[in-house]
Amino acid sequence: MGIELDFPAVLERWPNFLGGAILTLELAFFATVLGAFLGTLAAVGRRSHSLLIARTCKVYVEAIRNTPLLVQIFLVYFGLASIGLKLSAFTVAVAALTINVGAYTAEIMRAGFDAIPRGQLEAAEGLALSRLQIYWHIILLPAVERVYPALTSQFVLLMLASSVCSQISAEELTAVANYIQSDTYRAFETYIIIAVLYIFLSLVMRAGFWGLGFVLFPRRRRLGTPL
Amino acid sequence: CLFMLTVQPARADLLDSIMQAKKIRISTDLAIPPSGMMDGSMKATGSDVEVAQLLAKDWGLELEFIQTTGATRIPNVLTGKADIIISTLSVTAERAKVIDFSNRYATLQSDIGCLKSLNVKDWADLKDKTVGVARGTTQDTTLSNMKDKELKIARYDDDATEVTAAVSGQVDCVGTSATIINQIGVKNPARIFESKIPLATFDLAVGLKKGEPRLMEKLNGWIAENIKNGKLNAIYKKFHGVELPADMRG
Amino acid sequence: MGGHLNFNHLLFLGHGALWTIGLSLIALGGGGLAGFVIALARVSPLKSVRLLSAVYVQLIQGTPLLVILFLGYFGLAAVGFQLSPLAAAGASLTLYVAAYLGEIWRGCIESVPKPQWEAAEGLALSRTQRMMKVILPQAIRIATPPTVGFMVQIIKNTSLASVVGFVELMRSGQIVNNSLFEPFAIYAIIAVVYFAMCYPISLYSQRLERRMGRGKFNLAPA
Amino acid sequence: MQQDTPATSIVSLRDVQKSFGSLKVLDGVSFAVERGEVLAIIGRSGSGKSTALRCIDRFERVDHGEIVVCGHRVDSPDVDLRALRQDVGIVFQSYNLFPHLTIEQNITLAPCSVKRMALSQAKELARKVLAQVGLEEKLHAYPEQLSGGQQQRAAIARSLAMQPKVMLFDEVTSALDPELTAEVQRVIERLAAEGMTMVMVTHEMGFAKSIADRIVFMHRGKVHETGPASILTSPTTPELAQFVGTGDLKS
Amino acid sequence: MQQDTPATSIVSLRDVQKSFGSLKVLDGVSFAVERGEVLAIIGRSGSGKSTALRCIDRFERVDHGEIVVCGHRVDSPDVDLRALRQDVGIVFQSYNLFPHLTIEQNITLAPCSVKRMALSQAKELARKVLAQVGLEEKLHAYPEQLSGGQQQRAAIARSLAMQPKVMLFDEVTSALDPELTAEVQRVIERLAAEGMTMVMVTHEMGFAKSIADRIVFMHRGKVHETGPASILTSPTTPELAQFVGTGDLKS
Ligand SMILES: Nc1ncnc2c1ncn2[C@@H]1O[C@H](COP(=O)(O)OP(=O)(O)OP(=O)(O)O)[C@@H](O)[C@H]1O
Ligand SMILES: Nc1ncnc2c1ncn2[C@@H]1O[C@H](COP(=O)(O)OP(=O)(O)OP(=O)(O)O)[C@@H](O)[C@H]1O
Ligand SMILES: [Mg+2]
Ligand SMILES: [Mg+2]
Repeated sequence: MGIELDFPAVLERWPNFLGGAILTLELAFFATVLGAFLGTLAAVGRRSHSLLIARTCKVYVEAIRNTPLLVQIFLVYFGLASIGLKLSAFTVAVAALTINVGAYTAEIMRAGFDAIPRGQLEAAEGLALSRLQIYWHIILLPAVERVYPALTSQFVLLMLASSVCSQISAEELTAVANYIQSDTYRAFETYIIIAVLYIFLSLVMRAGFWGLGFVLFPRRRRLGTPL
Repeated sequence: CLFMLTVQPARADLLDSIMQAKKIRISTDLAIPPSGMMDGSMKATGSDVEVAQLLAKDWGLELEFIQTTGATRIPNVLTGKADIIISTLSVTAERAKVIDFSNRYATLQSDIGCLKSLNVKDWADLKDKTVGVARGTTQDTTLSNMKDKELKIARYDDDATEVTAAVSGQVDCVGTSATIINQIGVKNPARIFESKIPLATFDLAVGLKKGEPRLMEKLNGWIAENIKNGKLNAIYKKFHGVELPADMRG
Repeated sequence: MGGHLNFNHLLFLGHGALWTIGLSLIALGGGGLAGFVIALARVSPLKSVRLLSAVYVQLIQGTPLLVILFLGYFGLAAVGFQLSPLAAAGASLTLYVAAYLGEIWRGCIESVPKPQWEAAEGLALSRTQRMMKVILPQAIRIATPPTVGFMVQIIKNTSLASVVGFVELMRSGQIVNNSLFEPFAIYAIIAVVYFAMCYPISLYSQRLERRMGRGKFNLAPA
Repeated sequence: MQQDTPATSIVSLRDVQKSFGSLKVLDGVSFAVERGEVLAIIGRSGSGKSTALRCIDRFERVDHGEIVVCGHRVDSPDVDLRALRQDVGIVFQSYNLFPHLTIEQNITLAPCSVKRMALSQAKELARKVLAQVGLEEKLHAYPEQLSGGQQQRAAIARSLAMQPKVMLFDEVTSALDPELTAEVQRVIERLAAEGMTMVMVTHEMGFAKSIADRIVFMHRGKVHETGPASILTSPTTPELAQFVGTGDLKS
Repeated sequence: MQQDTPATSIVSLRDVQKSFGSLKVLDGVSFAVERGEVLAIIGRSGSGKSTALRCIDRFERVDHGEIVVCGHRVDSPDVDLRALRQDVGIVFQSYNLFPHLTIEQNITLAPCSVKRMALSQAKELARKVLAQVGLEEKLHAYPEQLSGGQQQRAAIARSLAMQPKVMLFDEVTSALDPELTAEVQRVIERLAAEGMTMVMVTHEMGFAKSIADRIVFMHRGKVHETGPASILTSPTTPELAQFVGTGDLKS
């Protein structure tokens, strides 16, 4: 007798899978929103005139991009506890994911900023706009539009990478899968099911970003042309 | 069932092929102290490791440890990448649907252990406290099924992460073996844990692929013999600090 | 169980680091070759080939590497292909890396300006000649920085090969921690070792980018 | 070479010097522009015309010399840049409309953000300045939907909306074909007729001749000859003679 | 509008129609080019000049009509593209030299790969065609080391090396400044003098006038007027009159 694949035995736990998938999406959502914010700040920081701010942002980006997410999560989770700060696994997971994806976002956004032609900035300066106003009105949206596909992929990758949060007791999809498979010892069925679920979730996210792009870029909606 | 798939690779009797190869491949997780771990010189040690070594010696076989993680212990034997599992497998009816278990070679007393200073006497005191467990272990399943007790459970990937969480202060209560509960204080004297509420006693058994009656028979014979001669009890005591139940002390 | 961090532990970690490097090289080699095929398939004149390769990329990019490794190792064994852990990890990483590198390289091929394609066409070069003599040499220059940048991701991602039994850097760190329980110190060491392996590569790729005068960024499976 | 910088000037440069690295681009440039005057700067490529214009709006810092624009000491390190730029409108060769905003949004952006004008009022203003350049119907179009000439006119309208005291134009027609060039020139002529003070760098001799009150001919970073538009037909220096000669050859 | 497509033509278009989406870009274009003839296509931006040229070398497929080039039925779906392109050389506005190859490699690439010429022979050829455009000394330079005019001449040399029967030029001088334009024009004049058949889209009326045997004036996707170069000075249609008139205004 070889291996029997008994999907119903595992699928009957669908509420657990559903819960895990929802938590995965929640993690991805919060980390995406906060990470986009943090990353944009860091990207702006890297172009700051203050050497201290620019350096700090660079160190942040490089430190994060060159170490594994799992190590970062452990350091945040156990590090915070060691100094007496007990946060929920969810909070820590969101924080660690945010810090992680923020670094990648910063790198992507920086490329977007660099792609804005100098003439645009001079025109804005010529109109007496302040530095902040120039970032907000002139640079941000076109930069985001230019790197939108890269951002989308990065955040989908973040969702997939959030599986390591199972290590610090966040009950996301992989955690649920591990629980079910050690409870039932039906590892194949479980892994096949979560593979399908992850692919589905990544499609959901891509669709979400597509829709968001529709709202964010009215010009593209009307003209259908990339910047 | 309609969704049931069966894949059948051609194969011979497992016992014969082990004996022919003069080598037994045992799947053991070396990251779950004190059953499987590394000593100061990074050599495998632990109660499961010594049981495996004893078995190989008795049968006159070369021993190969198949490094595994909690998640891959079972797939390793199902797909023939390992012959048997000795890796703190506790026996449950659910699991027995997928693999076969030998007779028990040890037991595992599990408790709820908490920070010594914590005033916990019964289940009611655990309300609002977070209990750390290793995900998918029998302790986890047992606690998860106590729906009426309104417990908050934090599941970690393995015992070690759970202990790390306790040592570093992420949780103040854990559900695990008495041995591990005592270890927490050793690692961090500022956080001494002690057993507060007994949870259950689980039988630990050797796991093997279904449909291997000859290997099963030989394993059971070996276990009975080594219970009688007290070797299994000695190994257990060496690592866990306590003895096996009276009927297993030989 | 217990004791303090000693030389043996460090040796063990070093051994793990070697595996990390070895796995990375395998992944890059296999994934590079397969990725090249994927990139060509993605710009193929045949619609079916383009479609098929696009589906492949979408599937792989939508699945966590952990799951790919698991199914590659145990899944194939379950249907009768017994692969050694090295072969399985190599194959899975190859599949994974190919999808990402293929996408990166497709972008590079397509970013060779359209007039270059037309100029080559106007000179009566055949499709293969156009690709080999005009487009690819230019695409390779564009592709070098992001490819080097992607190596960092490969190095970090080999940590998941522990699921098929490899004791590489991350797993060896976990094993050491599980006998010492000093997570902060040990994971800090691991972080430093990864950083030491990855940062020079990041730096090199950034330098390449700067030399090429373009602000490219690399996508990162975190 | 003349030096005339009376106190009534709206723009005045005195002995302005500017180098990029070892390259001396402006080598003691002086000229002044009166209120309502139209000044055309001409000269060979690389003679420093654009640099001179950019110095006036402080896109470049001068190394030496004095620039006063509408009372702002532009050469001083602590000039209030945003105040200066509210008084000066600048239009470049490459339009530089903001591609993600409609023409209306392009125009209302600065009045709303900088002058804190109410949006409704700004929209009213947008309609007005667009009418001035003959583009009323393009209010809700995006820049890429316009032809080059229309884009350039929209860029002029955008500057006008800030109601500047002086407008600077840097070869605003040289990216356009003859038909579109004529469009933009008509708009500038109208502004001149309405009394706007303007400084323009241009390659179109015919246009300079017809619209400029005064011509500044730059050569190797210096003001080589200056005078009324008539100097184009009767130049006094051989360099200008050669330059306008070349200009004729081109057509 | 005239329709002359005699059997001896080296290039002939008959009633060619081509749309991009709903935009009809070519609306029944017919003209023919004799061996050794130089044809200039002029017309306003967007009138379909480039599209017509690109149809001749099959960079665009026509929707309707017949195109015969050196005996190849270009409109047929199964025309031998590579054979066609060995007979036709095309040069674009944006040079499109291969940046990773030296000028010599740029030139020898096609003869070696397509015609299987020996490398030594191809190098000899490269020297010859480069001499034709006056660039012998740049054999081993990379494109980025050349000025725009030199790059364009190298691109022409690259086409010549395939010994085409007809050359197509699409505004090859419009990215160049007047000085460089003159350089390239001299090269083309020499080719014309040597009897090369050429079709060129150009904005330079003076050049068209001096070199073209025949002019095709396109307007809204149609051949609006055609005739000898003299039509530029005495146009018969008001559109052409306006077109060349505008051109005059420019100077
Ligand atoms: N930011 C800069 N850095 C270095 N050199 C510069 C810079 N800007 C301009 N230059 C150089 O200064 C010289 C004068 O430039 P400028 O743009 O003022 O000339 P111009 O008269 O406007 O010429 P054109 O008619 O070609 O626009 C040129 O040689 C140019 O290369
Ligand atoms: N690939 C394409 N897809 C859609 N529209 C196109 C395409 N190529 C050209 N067009 C449109 O076809 C029309 C004619 O284009 P064409 O390039 O032939 O004009 P032209 O006469 O060469 O103009 P110019 O002098 O500006 O080069 C234009 O309106 C252009 O926008
Ligand atoms: Mg200039
Ligand atoms: Mg054209």
